[in-house]
Amino acid sequence: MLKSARRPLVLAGGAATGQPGGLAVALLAGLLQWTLGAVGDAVDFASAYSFDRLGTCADLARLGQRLRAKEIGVLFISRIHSLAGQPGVAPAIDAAAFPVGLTDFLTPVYQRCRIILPVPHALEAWGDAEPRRGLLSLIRPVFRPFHDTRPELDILSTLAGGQAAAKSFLFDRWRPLPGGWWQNGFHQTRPAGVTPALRPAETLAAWQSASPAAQPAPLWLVVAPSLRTYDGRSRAIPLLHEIPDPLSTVSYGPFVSVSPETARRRGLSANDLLRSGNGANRLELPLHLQAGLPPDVWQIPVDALGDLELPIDARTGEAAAVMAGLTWESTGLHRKLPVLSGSTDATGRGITPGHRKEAHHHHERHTLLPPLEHKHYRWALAIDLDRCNGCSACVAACYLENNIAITGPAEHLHGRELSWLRIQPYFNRDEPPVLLPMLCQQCGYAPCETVCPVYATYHNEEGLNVQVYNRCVGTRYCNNNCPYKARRFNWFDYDRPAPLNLLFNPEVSRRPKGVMEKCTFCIQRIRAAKDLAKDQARLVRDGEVTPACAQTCPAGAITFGNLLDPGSRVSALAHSGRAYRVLEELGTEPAVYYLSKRVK
Amino acid sequence: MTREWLYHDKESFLLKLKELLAAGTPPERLTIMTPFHVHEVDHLLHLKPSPLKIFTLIGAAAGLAAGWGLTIYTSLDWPLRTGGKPIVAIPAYVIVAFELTILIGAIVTFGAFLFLGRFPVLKVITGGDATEAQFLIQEHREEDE
Amino acid sequence: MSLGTYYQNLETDVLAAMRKPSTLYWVALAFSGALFAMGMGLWGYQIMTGIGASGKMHPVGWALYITNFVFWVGIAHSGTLISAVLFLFRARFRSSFNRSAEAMTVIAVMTAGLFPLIHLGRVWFFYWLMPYPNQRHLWVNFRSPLVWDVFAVSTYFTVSLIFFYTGLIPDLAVARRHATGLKRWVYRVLSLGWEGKPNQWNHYNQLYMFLAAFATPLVISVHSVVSWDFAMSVIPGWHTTIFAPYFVAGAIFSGTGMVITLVVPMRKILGLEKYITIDHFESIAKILLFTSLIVSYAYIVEFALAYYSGNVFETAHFSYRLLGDYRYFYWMMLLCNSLLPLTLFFKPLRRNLKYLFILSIFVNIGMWLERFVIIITALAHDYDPYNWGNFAPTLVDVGIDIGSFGMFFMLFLIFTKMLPVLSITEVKEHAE
Amino acid sequence: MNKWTTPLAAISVLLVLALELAAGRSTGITLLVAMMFWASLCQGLIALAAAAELSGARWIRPIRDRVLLTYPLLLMFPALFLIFSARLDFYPWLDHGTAWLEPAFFVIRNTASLVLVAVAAHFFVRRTLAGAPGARALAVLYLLAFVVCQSLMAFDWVMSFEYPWINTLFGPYFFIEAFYLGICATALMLARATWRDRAAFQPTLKDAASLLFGFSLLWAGQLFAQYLTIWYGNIPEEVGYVYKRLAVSPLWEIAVFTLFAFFFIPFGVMVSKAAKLSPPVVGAVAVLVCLGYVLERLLFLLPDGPVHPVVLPLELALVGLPVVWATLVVRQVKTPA
Repeated sequence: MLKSARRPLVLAGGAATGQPGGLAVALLAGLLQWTLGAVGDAVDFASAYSFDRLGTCADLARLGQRLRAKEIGVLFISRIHSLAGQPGVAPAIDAAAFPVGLTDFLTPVYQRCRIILPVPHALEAWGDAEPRRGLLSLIRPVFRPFHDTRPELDILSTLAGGQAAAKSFLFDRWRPLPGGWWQNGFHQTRPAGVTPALRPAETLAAWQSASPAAQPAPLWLVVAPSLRTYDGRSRAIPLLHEIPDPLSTVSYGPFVSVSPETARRRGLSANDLLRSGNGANRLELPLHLQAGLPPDVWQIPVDALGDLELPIDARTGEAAAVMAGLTWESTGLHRKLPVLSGSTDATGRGITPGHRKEAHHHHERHTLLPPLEHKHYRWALAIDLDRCNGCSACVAACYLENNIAITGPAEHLHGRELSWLRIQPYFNRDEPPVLLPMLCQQCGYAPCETVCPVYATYHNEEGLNVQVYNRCVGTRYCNNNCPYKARRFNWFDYDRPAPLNLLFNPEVSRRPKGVMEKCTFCIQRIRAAKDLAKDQARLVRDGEVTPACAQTCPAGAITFGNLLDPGSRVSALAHSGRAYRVLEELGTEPAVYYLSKRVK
Repeated sequence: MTREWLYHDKESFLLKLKELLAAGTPPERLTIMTPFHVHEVDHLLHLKPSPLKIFTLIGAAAGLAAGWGLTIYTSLDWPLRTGGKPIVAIPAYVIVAFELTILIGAIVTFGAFLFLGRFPVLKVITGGDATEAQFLIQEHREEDE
Repeated sequence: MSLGTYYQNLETDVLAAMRKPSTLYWVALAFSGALFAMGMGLWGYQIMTGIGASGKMHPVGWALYITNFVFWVGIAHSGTLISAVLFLFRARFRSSFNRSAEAMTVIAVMTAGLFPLIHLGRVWFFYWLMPYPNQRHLWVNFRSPLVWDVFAVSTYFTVSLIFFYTGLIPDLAVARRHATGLKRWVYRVLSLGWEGKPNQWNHYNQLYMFLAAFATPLVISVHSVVSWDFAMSVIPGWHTTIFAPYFVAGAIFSGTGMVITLVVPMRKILGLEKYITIDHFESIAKILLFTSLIVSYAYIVEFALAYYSGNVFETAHFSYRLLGDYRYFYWMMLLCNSLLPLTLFFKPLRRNLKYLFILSIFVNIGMWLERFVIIITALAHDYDPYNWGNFAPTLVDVGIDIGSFGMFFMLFLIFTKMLPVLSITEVKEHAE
Repeated sequence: MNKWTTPLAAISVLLVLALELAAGRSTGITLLVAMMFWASLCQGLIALAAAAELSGARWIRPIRDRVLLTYPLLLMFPALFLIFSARLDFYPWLDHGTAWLEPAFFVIRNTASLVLVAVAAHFFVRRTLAGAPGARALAVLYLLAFVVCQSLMAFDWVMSFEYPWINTLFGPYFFIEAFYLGICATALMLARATWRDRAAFQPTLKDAASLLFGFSLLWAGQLFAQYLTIWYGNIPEEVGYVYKRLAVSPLWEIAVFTLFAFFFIPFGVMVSKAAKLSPPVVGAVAVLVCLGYVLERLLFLLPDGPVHPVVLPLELALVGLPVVWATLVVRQVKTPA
């Protein structure tokens, strides 16, 4: 396989290195990278994250020991939001004479502190950061602090006897840097290319010594970082619970997943409450059946660990992400998980690239309706499925841009989430897994429009399937008749308690109860761009409008533009061989094109 | 003075009626009431078939016109494209036209019935009741006036 | 017995039903009235909190309310059928059923008419569904089946009401003679001072003929339109051409069932055995059997063609209907609508009132379930598996459903005491 | 009905066979059209009588026996279908069949259904004419057979040409049309009878004419239900069938003609009472509807297989001969005592 690849790249990490034989894997990966000549080319140690200023789990464990040994009197804790899986550190905090917490919101760790010094949110205070080697960025506040808080810097410098002046302190350190940074806010230096001298012989030896005797375990527990809260540090952000985990589509609550086959063999079924470990290390989680997991592998997100301790690899100082021999038994109880996906098998349905269908047996598309006409614009979206990794950033962006209500766990169990954009995972029988972002397809022959009795939704001349919230009387017929079920209904009035109301986007109206809502390609942004274009007596240029989802996608998988403009990137993609449309054979003529190598 | 005959059964009533008419009594001098429709009476009195059908036709035609008019006018008044269907979507409007044909047709027919039958008959509503329970024949003589 | 005395007895017998009610009647009335009040109360609660108070969710946007709407519109159908169609086909036995059947129609349409309002997300804007001139130049979308519904149902209500009232006029004149006091005046006015003169009868006959001629295609069109609420969609299990005739037959089937449910006890309680005979019931039972066969045919064709085509969505949907989460409802439906009515091939059962009554109850249940199954299964399991989800009713759903039955029976009870439940005139006419 | 009918039927079947052999494969699916028309007409005749029997309709009495006595004609059609089964290869599914669309099974079930109808008719008619008990039960049996046979015509004979296209209303649409044809044939017989004996038959003619009126409306309803659903749903696979038949000439003109032949003209003419009473008018309308049926079959089948322009009228005439003989030519009806 490596031979056949044009520019092979070998990466190691996550569960692969987090297991007993992890070190061996890491070394082997290093060797391969070196032999493939990837080092310095594809693998760039120079601009890596500067981990050298960080400690390891082992350090934390040592801190725990010192605390318990009463070697520490006053303990300052800052920027720690989760100690999930960290051996006995959290309890040890109590042993400190005087633990002090510096934080902007309360998490279990800080609840152990004697006093808490509230610090402002990152957007409220001056600061700087080094995201990766050679890049220094200055953080300036975007608004005045809402509460009476002090920046960490102030607090620490005051304690150090200096005076509280975070800003001046920062500028003293930044002033010597060569100019330019006060305009763009960052300072970049190309660090000297670090190509570590890799000594093959020793590495090989180390690898041989490191590789442990293969130990067959009945079942493995894989602890994966949660896509939404990483190690649980973002748990306090409600939106991240509203957005489902893209693989399990579970929104609220921790869970343990196992493959359906394994569950069947062990006589377990979904939502069974399982218990593992014992005593302090006891863990109780509801079961989720995850298609695509290998047999006998139990998987939990790290933020579900609670007090369960992970073993530490002495040689790397890192906590293991894979544990063997941990058994789960049923408690006989059930806890219903909000699984937002009805099923993950779309075999033969013309939804995933492997199963896309031709619009018609014959080549011409039959309709008894007049042909579609659009003036100047036919807005369209191209989504590259090969780039999409399901990170769901687009979903979050959509929530925030469009003031979408957060309905909470109880409603999620009813299937009443309101996301306009969602990541649909598919594990088809004869196809590798697919993550399919689904949103309103802005159909040309839109089934939803015709059935609305009051013209609350209609086709505007730019091909958008617009929704007039004020006109909607809430028959819900449109969503019934939507093959993609891409519309959302306001079952109640949902309000956001202060200060969350500050999140509302003034460009987008809020929807009252009884009204249908949906994605309109961020029409407010299209309007703004068109106004500008109108003032300059021209049409909107390609790339001038970017919907929130496209703007946020880190992989750049989403492209928006005008299909009628042959020069636009989206029309190029839409006409590429990789493009297909979901449920194309229904003849709804969607404006959302999905790209995949598997199509052709 | 008025002579009056009451019968419980159709046959004897009809006999009497035939007899009176044979005796040359002009029909307009007779007041006849029956508990249900007796076709023979229509023939004996040479009643013309009711002109109701004309009104029905007019009503139905008006309804049809109203149906087409309403649907087509309103969709042209502010043309909004939905689901790629034509602005004037004839197959869909057939239904509205059909329903209005029947609605207005029926209402006009009923109105015409009230008009032709001179309903409501106030003197009956206010005054004593008609004895339409049995078959009744009344003969009015000149002496009445 | 001479005809004269027969007429006398007939009038007294039929009008006796309108004399002062028994305590049982009051209890029944109070009970159904209470149910109705409860339903309205729950509706009020739903308006305050939002449609979320009912069990509907994504993707099942329509559920019990639309089920009830279709159910009650269906019930409304046999009234006009029995009256109009049988009148045109000169079938005599109609005269013993038509009055109560027509009353049932009017009442059922009133009940049905509530549900499109109840299911609206913003019922306070219901008038936006009517085409009325306004400054915004915003009319309704005549391409939407829901607007067709507005026209079809209101037309159906109006015409049925006129038809019902027209049939009543001569009988109101009879009632007028037997009534006393205020009631007498009411009947005098309502009877329009009817005298039964030849020219009145002449116009009256024409009127009745035309109304019947209008009502017949109307019956077919109205439930076709209701069926198109579903058939116009692109959802598997909804989008199929046979829906119009299939729903019409189903409507007549359920309506006929409800007629039996109502008339069997009514006949007994009001002592009308002399006028509503077993033969009449047998004829009605035949209609029940006939429509049941049509409905079963539709069930078979739907399934057979889905598998014949091998279309992935069609086959998946019908497999789901048969074996999925709602299978028990579906099996029960098949039992009630297709299997049990087959017993009516046996004459003795057709003529056994107890059996007919019980069977008719099953038919009502079956037809309610049919609409439930069609609506829920199609929405719960459509094209994109991610969207699949199951509906479970809440107390609000169920309460409003029960409330509608309360309303229906309350109004029917009031009818039996206010108006002659038999067409005295026609029974007289057919007496010879 | 007299002794000549059966031999005539046999002869015309043989002639059709000869013709098919002579003209060979070039006849394509012509026989399907001729067969479908006359079979539907004959089945419809008996179906009408059976329905009248069940609903205890009095109006049909004067003509009933003549209608019933056409039943032996139904035996022609299984034979004709067997002749047609030599032309199955025009069906697109023949090479890659499904469990249902499988040649042997196809021939067997369709022949069987045609036989079933003929047999049911035989027993029903005998019982009825003899006034024996159980005639009504047999009427029910016949109608069930009729419905099954017509549904198969719709789904197997015609729809399977466009597999996997489906249209659930196709079956009901076919048996309503067959019933409509039956009424037309009855109306023709009545027109002729009224011509000879006005007093005896005119009321019956009027009733038959009213039925024509009613069925024109019912037919329109069925057609509309199909067209509206397909037009509205706008699903390419489904629309294709209609599109192919409305987009090109002369199919488009044929479609318009059938609309007039089946609905507008019967409806418009039969509104007037005078027209209902006049034998020539009713007869003309009845013939028009029959013509409409034939042309509609062409509308269905022309895009699917070759129809021979010369053979078609020949076969229509050949198969029609005994039918016309039995319905219109034969005078006296000898009702078995």
